[in-house]
Amino acid sequence: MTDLAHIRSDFPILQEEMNGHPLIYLDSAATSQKPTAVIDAISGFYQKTNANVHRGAYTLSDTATDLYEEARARVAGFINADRREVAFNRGTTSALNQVAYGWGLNNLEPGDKVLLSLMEHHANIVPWQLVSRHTGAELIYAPYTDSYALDVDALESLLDENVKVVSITAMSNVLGTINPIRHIADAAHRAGALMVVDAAQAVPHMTVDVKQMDADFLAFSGHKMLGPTGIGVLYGKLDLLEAMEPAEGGGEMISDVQLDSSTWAEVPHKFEAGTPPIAEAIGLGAAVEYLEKLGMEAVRSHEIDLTAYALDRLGAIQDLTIYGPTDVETRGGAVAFTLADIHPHDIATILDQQGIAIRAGHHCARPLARSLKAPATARASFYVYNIRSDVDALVDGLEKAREIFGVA
Amino acid sequence: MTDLAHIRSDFPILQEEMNGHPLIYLDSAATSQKPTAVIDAISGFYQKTNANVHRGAYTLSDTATDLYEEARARVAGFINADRREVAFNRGTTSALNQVAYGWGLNNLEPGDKVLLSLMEHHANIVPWQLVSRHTGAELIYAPYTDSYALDVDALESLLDENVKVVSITAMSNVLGTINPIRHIADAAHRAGALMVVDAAQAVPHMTVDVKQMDADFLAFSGHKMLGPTGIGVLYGKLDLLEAMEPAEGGGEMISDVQLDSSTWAEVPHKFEAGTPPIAEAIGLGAAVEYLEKLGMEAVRSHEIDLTAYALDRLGAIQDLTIYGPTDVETRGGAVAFTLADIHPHDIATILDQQGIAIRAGHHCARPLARSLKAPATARASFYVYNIRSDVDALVDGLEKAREIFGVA
Amino acid sequence: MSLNELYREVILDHYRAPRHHNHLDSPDGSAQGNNPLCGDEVTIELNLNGDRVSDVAAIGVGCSISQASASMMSEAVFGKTREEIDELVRKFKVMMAIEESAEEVVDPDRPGSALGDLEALQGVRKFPVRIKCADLPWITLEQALESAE
Amino acid sequence: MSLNELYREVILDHYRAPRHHNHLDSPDGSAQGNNPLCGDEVTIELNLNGDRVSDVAAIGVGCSISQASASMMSEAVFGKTREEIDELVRKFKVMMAIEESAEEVVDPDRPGSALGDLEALQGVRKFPVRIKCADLPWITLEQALESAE
Ligand SMILES: Cc1ncc(COP(=O)(O)O)c(C=O)c1O
Ligand SMILES: Cc1ncc(COP(=O)(O)O)c(C=O)c1O
Repeated sequence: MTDLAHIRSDFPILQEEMNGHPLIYLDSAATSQKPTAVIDAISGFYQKTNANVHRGAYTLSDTATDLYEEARARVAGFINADRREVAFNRGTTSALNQVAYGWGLNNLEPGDKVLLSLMEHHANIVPWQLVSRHTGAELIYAPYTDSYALDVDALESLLDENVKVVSITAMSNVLGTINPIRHIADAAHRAGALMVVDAAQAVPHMTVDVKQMDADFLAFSGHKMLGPTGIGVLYGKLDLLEAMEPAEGGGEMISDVQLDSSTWAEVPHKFEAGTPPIAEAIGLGAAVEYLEKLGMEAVRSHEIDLTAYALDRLGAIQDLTIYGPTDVETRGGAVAFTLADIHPHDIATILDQQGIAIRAGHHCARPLARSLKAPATARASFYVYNIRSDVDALVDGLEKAREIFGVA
Repeated sequence: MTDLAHIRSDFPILQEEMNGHPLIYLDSAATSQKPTAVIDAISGFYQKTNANVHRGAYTLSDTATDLYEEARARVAGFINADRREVAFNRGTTSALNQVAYGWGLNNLEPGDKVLLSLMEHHANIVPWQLVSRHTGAELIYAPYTDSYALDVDALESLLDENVKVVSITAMSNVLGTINPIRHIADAAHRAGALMVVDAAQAVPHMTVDVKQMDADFLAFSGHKMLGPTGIGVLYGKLDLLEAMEPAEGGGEMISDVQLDSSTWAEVPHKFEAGTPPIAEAIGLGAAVEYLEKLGMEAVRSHEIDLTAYALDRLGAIQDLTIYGPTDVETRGGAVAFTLADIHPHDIATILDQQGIAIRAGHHCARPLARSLKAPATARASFYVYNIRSDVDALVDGLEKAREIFGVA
Repeated sequence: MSLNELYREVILDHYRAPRHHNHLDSPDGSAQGNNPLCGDEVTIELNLNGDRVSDVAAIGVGCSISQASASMMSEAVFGKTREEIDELVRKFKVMMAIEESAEEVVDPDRPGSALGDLEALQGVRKFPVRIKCADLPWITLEQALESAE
Repeated sequence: MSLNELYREVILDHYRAPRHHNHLDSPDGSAQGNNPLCGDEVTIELNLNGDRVSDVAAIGVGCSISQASASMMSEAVFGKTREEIDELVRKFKVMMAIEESAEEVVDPDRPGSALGDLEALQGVRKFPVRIKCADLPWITLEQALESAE
């Protein structure tokens, strides 16, 4: 185990109290906390170098542009992409909509299929539904196995020549399952389909290499990886981005605007209509720098350790059911569970009273919740700043829930 | 004149040096600087109450949700709207795309027309072009008069029953012209068209009352009104928002997700797919609070004073041409000009060397630039923190430009 | 804030053994309510005899608060007139601090004192996150009544 | 950074009286370049006699730097061979610090010393915002040459 305990002081919120207890934050799959380095990068930008980018003919604007483009280069490097392959936007949801509208709306036709999985987040379902209304394409879903792995055989058997897009999460935000993206990408490419990856949960928690994955498009959010809200990333292979139509139009993304039509700027600017999230990009750059200093190997092994410990201790609680793989090598640190007949929402309230923040509900994955026959689950999720004693507190809290609900 | 000079110390960046001179920032029409109150609201959120919104079953998330929704209520109040009529998004560009895609894509048909003006920003042109490609609708443009006012008579004569949308800027970011939105809205409504307002330049600088304007949709950006980047607002009349389809799909904006279709959440959440710009909304709320404390009447009269002074002093420079109305009551504080045969880009460089930041170019309004026969102009623009001596420095800088270019 | 005040015995009892939990054969009115954020679901069905609720069903899935609230509500409205129910809804909302009371002064320690068994839900008032859980069946009830008109 | 170093006499002269500023009748090659952010536009037209530029036109609108660069470039390439032009482009890019030089060590005070008249543009190097202005005609030249092949 790589001990990251010493970094806790980098996160001011961990000094806060919650309902009379020290805050124990176990909801990083929803959003992560932010280190001082990130908070200061944002404040510092507004205090010293704030200006609009790509527009000004003055030094301040040039400095802001440099900072913004350096952030892009850093983010691109983090996933082993070229800087022209990285477009900033509002978040994973926004990035997946960009692919669905930019690529899907212009290329899908009746008879075409989009292959998703049953463990997708709404962000990787609803955009395809919206676009299929306009295009007549059909959505099909690959199931998961009894051990909560993606059923890759079933997926491959669904992959006929009508499938034009395969869009799959690299890591489930409910089950924790890490999916074999490279394997799926190879199968998708053999069938002539594009491989789109929802990496909202993967990029924050493990090394993601778009080349190794052979992803055609890949989406993630800043706020889940120590960065600010209001920013996300769409990665796309250069030739695909160059061929793709922009979904949004406006300033910055044009080469020329005539009264009845326009031509587009070079990638990635074509996909960044209007004033971009400048301070947020710089904040995300600082978050990536922070993660790079920790090292993604260390991040992953810290989480493997915590998750193993959590699975172990939670598994020992009577009447507790975990939804997700048991092998920590094939899963991330989101642990979904139910406890006897205590509703997850009640579990969350009882834990909250002890300062422990976990999430309860369908986790924006209703099709999964329905197929699990668990319309709601409780979910604890870990990140770099969590420690084993957080798990101990969680276990104590769950014992208290059993007590209050009189579960024998 | 309401003297706002005392607030300059609220803006840390104004203490910075630029090329050996104190920074004089005259590019607020591109983006505004930020007061400490806004910067601190963002940092404070990340340090003390950061959590995802509308999701958690714990106190921290509830607090974050309250802060986010309070920001919405404050922003709604600022433009005299109901809080359900205000959806947060990425910026004006994004908001106008939302209307074009959400309303336009689902309602426009071949033969329909969208009526814009020749003084629109690309953000209010390109989205309509993109959508007209899919719908077959046609774009038509109202001209401006010799005195740089919108030609309202010409606009009304273009307004036949085929016009389904009139989308006009409330204040030009180049000419400074303030357009009579209520008058245009009445005409649009008589003709059965929707009134969409690009208020990117209006909301920061004058009292905007959506009821008084009778706007159907109205868009603006946080970063131009002392707020952070990465956030903007779409206002829409409640019944229109309720009837409108969302442009983006994902988490948060759904009521239920089935495998092949979904139902939407209530307004405004239907239009906020995915994790919203939470810290940014809170920052924008702080910016609105700051502006409310100054009072929008005071903001406007401060800018009228500065603009009058600037028009006066600039007007006295030989060979200087101003593009925009001369009556300060009918215009805002963006002053576009050219000086002899000195290219605006060269003017900007010369001023920059004296610490003065102005913008040069087409200002994301190429159709306007073309019709002005001024492919590029220099533009100085004012905000609450500017003072008369900024104008003096600008005038001195322009004299220096004449000297360097040997303009007699 | 005490968890024991929230999770009273009677609430857990209604959660585990919900009353009026079988669908009606041909209800005069019915409505479905759901809370998309936490996933709570409640269906309310009603039979009316003139102005009076002659039978009621409250069926759902969700947290103890929403389901107990539904169960207790079904008991409370059974046999009541439309007018009596309106009064009950009003009192409930006052207890939950969803509405201010114009008439009576509410004892902050016992805001539900006028509500009989339903008083057990008054602990929810101190858990703002959970008020919408308790409220869901009541909103759904009003819709079911409307649909019966 | 001195403005006088940027706006040398010879630059203003080329800006105000651009050379080779008339379209060619039927050019062998041509290209249009523009910088969407500042609006600078340049059109380059070429006639070739074998490998040699026998005539050239450089026409555009834009700032003094882009237009002077175009004008000076048109003088510099006139009569030159493809190979000589490649060498010129390379030296120009080295002067502008757009490319590193593998061969010669560049005198930081006179990075354009190998470029004759074009040396006047070396002041631009210190104004990063403006380098793309100076560079635009050269990118366009390369495209015009390609189109003539
Ligand atoms: C009139 C007008 N409309 C729209 C915009 C676009 O705003 P944003 O870049 O914040 O999306 C701007 C600012 O650039 C503007 O001045
Ligand atoms: C797997 C997955 N995909 C997509 C999203 C959506 O991300 P965002 O809300 O930042 O757009 C999330 C997070 O909620 C997620 O966990």
